[in-house]
Amino acid sequence: MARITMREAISQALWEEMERDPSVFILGEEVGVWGGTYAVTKGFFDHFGPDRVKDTPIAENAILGAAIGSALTGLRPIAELMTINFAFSAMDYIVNQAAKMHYMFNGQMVLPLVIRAVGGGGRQLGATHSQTPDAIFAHFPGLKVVAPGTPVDAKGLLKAAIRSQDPVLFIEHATLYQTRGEVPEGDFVIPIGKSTIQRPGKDITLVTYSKMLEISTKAADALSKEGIDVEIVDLRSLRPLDMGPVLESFKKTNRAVIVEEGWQSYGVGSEVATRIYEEAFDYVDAPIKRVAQKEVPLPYNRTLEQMALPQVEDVINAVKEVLNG
Amino acid sequence: MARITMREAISQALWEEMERDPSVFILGEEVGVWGGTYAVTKGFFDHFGPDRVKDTPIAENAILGAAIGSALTGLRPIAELMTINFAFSAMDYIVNQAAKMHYMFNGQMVLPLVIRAVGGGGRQLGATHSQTPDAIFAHFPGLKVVAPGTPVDAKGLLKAAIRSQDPVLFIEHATLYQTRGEVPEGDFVIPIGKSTIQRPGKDITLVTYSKMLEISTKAADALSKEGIDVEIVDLRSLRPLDMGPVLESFKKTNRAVIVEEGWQSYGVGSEVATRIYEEAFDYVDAPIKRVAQKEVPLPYNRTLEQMALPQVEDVINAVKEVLNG
Amino acid sequence: MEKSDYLRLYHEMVLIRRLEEKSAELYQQGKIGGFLHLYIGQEAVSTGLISARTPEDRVITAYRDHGVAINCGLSANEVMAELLGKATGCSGGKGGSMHLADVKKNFWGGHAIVGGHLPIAAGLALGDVYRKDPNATICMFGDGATNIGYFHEALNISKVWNLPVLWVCENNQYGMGTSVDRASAVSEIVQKASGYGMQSRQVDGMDVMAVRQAADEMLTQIRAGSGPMLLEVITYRFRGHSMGDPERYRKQEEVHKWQENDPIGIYRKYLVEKGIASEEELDQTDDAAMQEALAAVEFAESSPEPGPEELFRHIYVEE
Amino acid sequence: MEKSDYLRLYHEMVLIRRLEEKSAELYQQGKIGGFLHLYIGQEAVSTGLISARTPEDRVITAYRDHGVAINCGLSANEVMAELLGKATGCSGGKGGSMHLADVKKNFWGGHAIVGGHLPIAAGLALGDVYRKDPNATICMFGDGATNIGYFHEALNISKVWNLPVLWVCENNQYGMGTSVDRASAVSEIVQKASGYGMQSRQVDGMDVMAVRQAADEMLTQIRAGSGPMLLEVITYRFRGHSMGDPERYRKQEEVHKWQENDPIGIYRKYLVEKGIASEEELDQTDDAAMQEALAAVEFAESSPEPGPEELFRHIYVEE
Ligand SMILES: Cc1ncc(C[n+]2csc(CCOP(=O)(O)OP(=O)(O)O)c2C)c(N)n1
Ligand SMILES: Cc1ncc(C[n+]2csc(CCOP(=O)(O)OP(=O)(O)O)c2C)c(N)n1
Ligand SMILES: [Mg+2]
Ligand SMILES: [Mg+2]
Repeated sequence: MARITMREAISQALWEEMERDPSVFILGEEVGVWGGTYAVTKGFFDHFGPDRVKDTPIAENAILGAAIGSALTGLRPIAELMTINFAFSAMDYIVNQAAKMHYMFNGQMVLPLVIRAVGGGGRQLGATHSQTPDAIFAHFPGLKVVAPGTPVDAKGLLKAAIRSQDPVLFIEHATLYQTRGEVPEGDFVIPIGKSTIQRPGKDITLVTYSKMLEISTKAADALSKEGIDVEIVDLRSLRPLDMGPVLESFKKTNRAVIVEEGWQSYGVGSEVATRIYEEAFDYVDAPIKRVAQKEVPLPYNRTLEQMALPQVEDVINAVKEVLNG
Repeated sequence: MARITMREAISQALWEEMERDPSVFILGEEVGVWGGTYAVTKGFFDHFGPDRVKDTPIAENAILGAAIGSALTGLRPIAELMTINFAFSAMDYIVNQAAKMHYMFNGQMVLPLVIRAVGGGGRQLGATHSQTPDAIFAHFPGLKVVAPGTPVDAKGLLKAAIRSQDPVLFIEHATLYQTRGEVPEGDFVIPIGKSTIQRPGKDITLVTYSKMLEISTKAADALSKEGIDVEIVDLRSLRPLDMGPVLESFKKTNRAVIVEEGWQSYGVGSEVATRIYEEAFDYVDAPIKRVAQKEVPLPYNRTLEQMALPQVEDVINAVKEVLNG
Repeated sequence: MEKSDYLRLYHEMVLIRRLEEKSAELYQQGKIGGFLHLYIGQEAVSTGLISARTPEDRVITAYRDHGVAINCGLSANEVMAELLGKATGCSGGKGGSMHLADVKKNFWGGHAIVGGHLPIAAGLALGDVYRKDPNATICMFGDGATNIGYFHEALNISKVWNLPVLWVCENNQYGMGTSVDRASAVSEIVQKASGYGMQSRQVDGMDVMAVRQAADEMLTQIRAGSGPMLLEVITYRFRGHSMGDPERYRKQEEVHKWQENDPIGIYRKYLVEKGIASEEELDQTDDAAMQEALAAVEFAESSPEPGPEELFRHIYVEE
Repeated sequence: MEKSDYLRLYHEMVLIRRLEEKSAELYQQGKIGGFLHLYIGQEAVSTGLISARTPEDRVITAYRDHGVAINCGLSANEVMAELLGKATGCSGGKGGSMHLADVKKNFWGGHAIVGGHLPIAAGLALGDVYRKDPNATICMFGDGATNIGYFHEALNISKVWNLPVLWVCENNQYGMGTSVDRASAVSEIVQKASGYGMQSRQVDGMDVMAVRQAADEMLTQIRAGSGPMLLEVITYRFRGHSMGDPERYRKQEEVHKWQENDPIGIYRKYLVEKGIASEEELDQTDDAAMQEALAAVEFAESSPEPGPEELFRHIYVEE
């Protein structure tokens, strides 16, 4: 198995699926000649040509509308939003069109559509460009929301998304592109909607996903030196939300911390915590804690920005509080 | 005190504030000549004239952008979104502009802005026109999100919103406009960000807001006949979320059901439940339950639509389950 | 055109009219819920337009979609059943009046977000281009829709990508209660084409033959690769925007003046004067249409509701 | 114009250039984070434009905002301090390069969502109209921004409401790596004005005097009630879109050809040839600008970071 970056893993998934299926194509801002602003589609334009790697105007509604329309005709568009923050400029197409058309027309319309969007903070891009609003998309039935935390998951889940008959919002964290991990060669698919144990442990359950898997893992490493054995469950998709492994883990550890990058209020942690209480109430030994972004628009200044984002220390502290709780 | 409808209460608040402060004006689709599609601004155009009651093109971004820009110059615009579903067509202005500008420019920009939006399902308007996505707006710091459940609250809170220096999303439920209640004559303001006990009780706490206050009250009435004494806390605003009265009530009853109209996942119930567990864990006698919309795009057919929406029966059942839990 | 074609168009127009009159009654009786936007007065637009399409040409429109559905070949039964929210409706009762569709007939809906379907229309056309299928996409929308950003992004991208779309603006003078000049910087919608370097044309929407001819010529060019074009059709809705419109924004005289140009009356006169059909033949068609409308009501009313299991069907293709 | 005015404009242009060269260095050193979009090559646009405004005229632009900030009268110190995220920055270090502003100087920012500030500009102008203040609002944006829906809605509403806005498109030939003809249905941005029945004009953006004159004439009309107008300024950015642009989309020869038309060089030549200033005077101005830029770096580097309490300040006016 090769150790490749998340960027390479995503790039491979796209490339292989385009080779495999001529109905797969890419559209978005700077995906072609530029090679993708995060270099994910570097080389694609030269290889697949302008019809399958389509540069678009700056017009997020047109991008997603064109993706939806062409998906209706049986194509498999992969629309790229340069960052997830620009999803707000075309929100209707995600939550009100893609998420609803199959149901509203009684199954007549099928939308095999992937929207790739780069998310996350930590790069001093300021309040409008640094968000992790994943939870708000996951609020809408009809949409699938996937956010991988490792290269292998990124590749396998993206392939599943591309082959899916349903609209999938696929969120890639900008600061994970350089993260390396083992990825099997060749074709493989990881089904959407399965949480997974990323690190086994017995003392406490950390539930997390995307970038916060990295932070949580660092916290777990540090805690293990103090003899605290952390189990990490990676949600991988927020809708469907697979509580199976979370509950299994929790029933073993009886304690949990949920770590997300986005704001706490009405976020991922509250949903997961509530589900644990609903479905494993008798196993709760201490109140579940949430680690999340401070409730402020993310500032440009680096120190302030890092203060606002969840840090390894925050996770460590939360774990200790729950263990002492 | 007069018993007036929610429509009249809102209308009065708008009228009185416009009389009081010449910098207050209204803009939106059909607010003028038509008189508001829900007749809330009937008569305003003739009285205040076209400069203060501005009909707009169908252009939600222009409406909200114009509201933000004019607010920056010191005016107090009240922008109307014909329904909250059209907020998705101008999402950026709500969560990425209005919510961020004061912070991002270090307090230089002040946005005394109200966005009125009609929300809710139950009128067979189909999947794209029937949503209650309140929670996703409340996810964003920088925005205030208010959703009254009674005429008196609607009037007092709307006045507070209009006088506020901060951007407020004010959500009115379409099926509450005919609801009547006592409203004091003349000027009064209800501060934003205060939950309130709408019905005192001792056996269980129902936490709810907006339309679901009505449903919850009906459930409480029915339950009282069976000797179950329900306390109802009305959140009234989702951001700021005032947990004070919720916790106080819960510490007394030790049991809670949260009733919201929107989808359950990543919704209001999960946030409130998690906060209760975090802040009153030792008082929990039984798992908290959530009553919410079924996780489907809302169908047109009346029977199916009503199946999907939370009903009085659902609340009654949830209360009984929690009491027996 | 054969005589039968002429009569077919006449039949479609009358059928749409009768169906909608019936639906207004059913709405008053509370048997239809939600919003109901009548097409009465505008029948010549979709009838002329759709008569010029090939079965492979795709059609997509807004929520004022009953007429288009009939013109695209949906039965009166399945249209009326959808309005009543029945399982036999073309969208299984889940869509309602604003969301009629039949994908197999290349009718891609009925869409309720103003202008929202324009970028989707561009995508439908992109699908054809991608597969090198020489079809056109006909996208209809109102005058009010030309002021929203969706319109701009869709028209621009369609030109940049040379997509085979016929953009059809049904200028019925108002978006709800707002007249064109109160909402649009230019009162001639055709003028908007120049911002996209697009060919355009304006046509009388009360004259079904004129609409048909314009559409035919433009679609022929579009299928041959001309790229997108904009057609503005001047028309008028005789009824309110939807049921329950107080109609404070226009005078009854104005409505009456337009009603004198009833597209059905104009077409009827044309058929008789040209000697294409006799009054008797047309009366027969009128009767047939009325019977069909009544039968559709009967069918819809006696059709079953969708079962409760339908609530959770079709959220996803793959659960 | 007095001689001092001419020299002031020259000084502004050179100061912008030097400040940005310095900021590029600081970015390489990791002292500036996030995105940094340089204005180098486009200095004549904002300098000419803003020189024609009254202090009451409002200015708003996109993220390529360093030049505009200086032209609006922000000090080099507070601009550079903002780029470094310091407490002394014009936005307290919270906004960064893309979010410069000084409301007191009627500079309404720096905005990072492409086209997003256009509807806001309409609102600024609406504020003036509402109060019957005879000011204009100058709204600047790129060629790429003309393809997004925000542009359409803003231009349309500005015309319908006859708002005093000068819409200024800085056509620097590319939106990131996409040339105008690959993104826009019309390659002459001025042509888009016709869809809004709006007066328009095109001007050479490398010639500060030409920009100034066009802006002056148009602003005078706008303040007098003409309604909105569109000005297309033809220009070019000499650097990449932002730091780290691989620039695969254009040839170095193309860049060099445009660099021969350096707006500072052109203006310098103009001043000397017209006998307005001597080479020595201009050299002195160059030196002064360089000193100012260096001092700004010094100021910014030695300024304090915002304190931790700042994190929770200014989320709301009323907590
Ligand atoms: C984005 C959006 N904003 C507002 C509405 C509410 N609305 C429904 S129809 C309509 C008027 C549309 O007018 P026009 O495009 O001229 O079509 P017509 O009804 O005249 O056929 C409005 C404002 C909507 N459905 N979608
Ligand atoms: C809505 C939105 N989409 C995409 C982006 C990413 N983006 C930032 S700048 C830019 C190019 C803008 O080009 P143009 O308007 O020509 O301005 P220029 O950079 O040339 O000054 C893009 C695509 C964004 N900031 N906002
Ligand atoms: Mg219309
Ligand atoms: Mg540009």
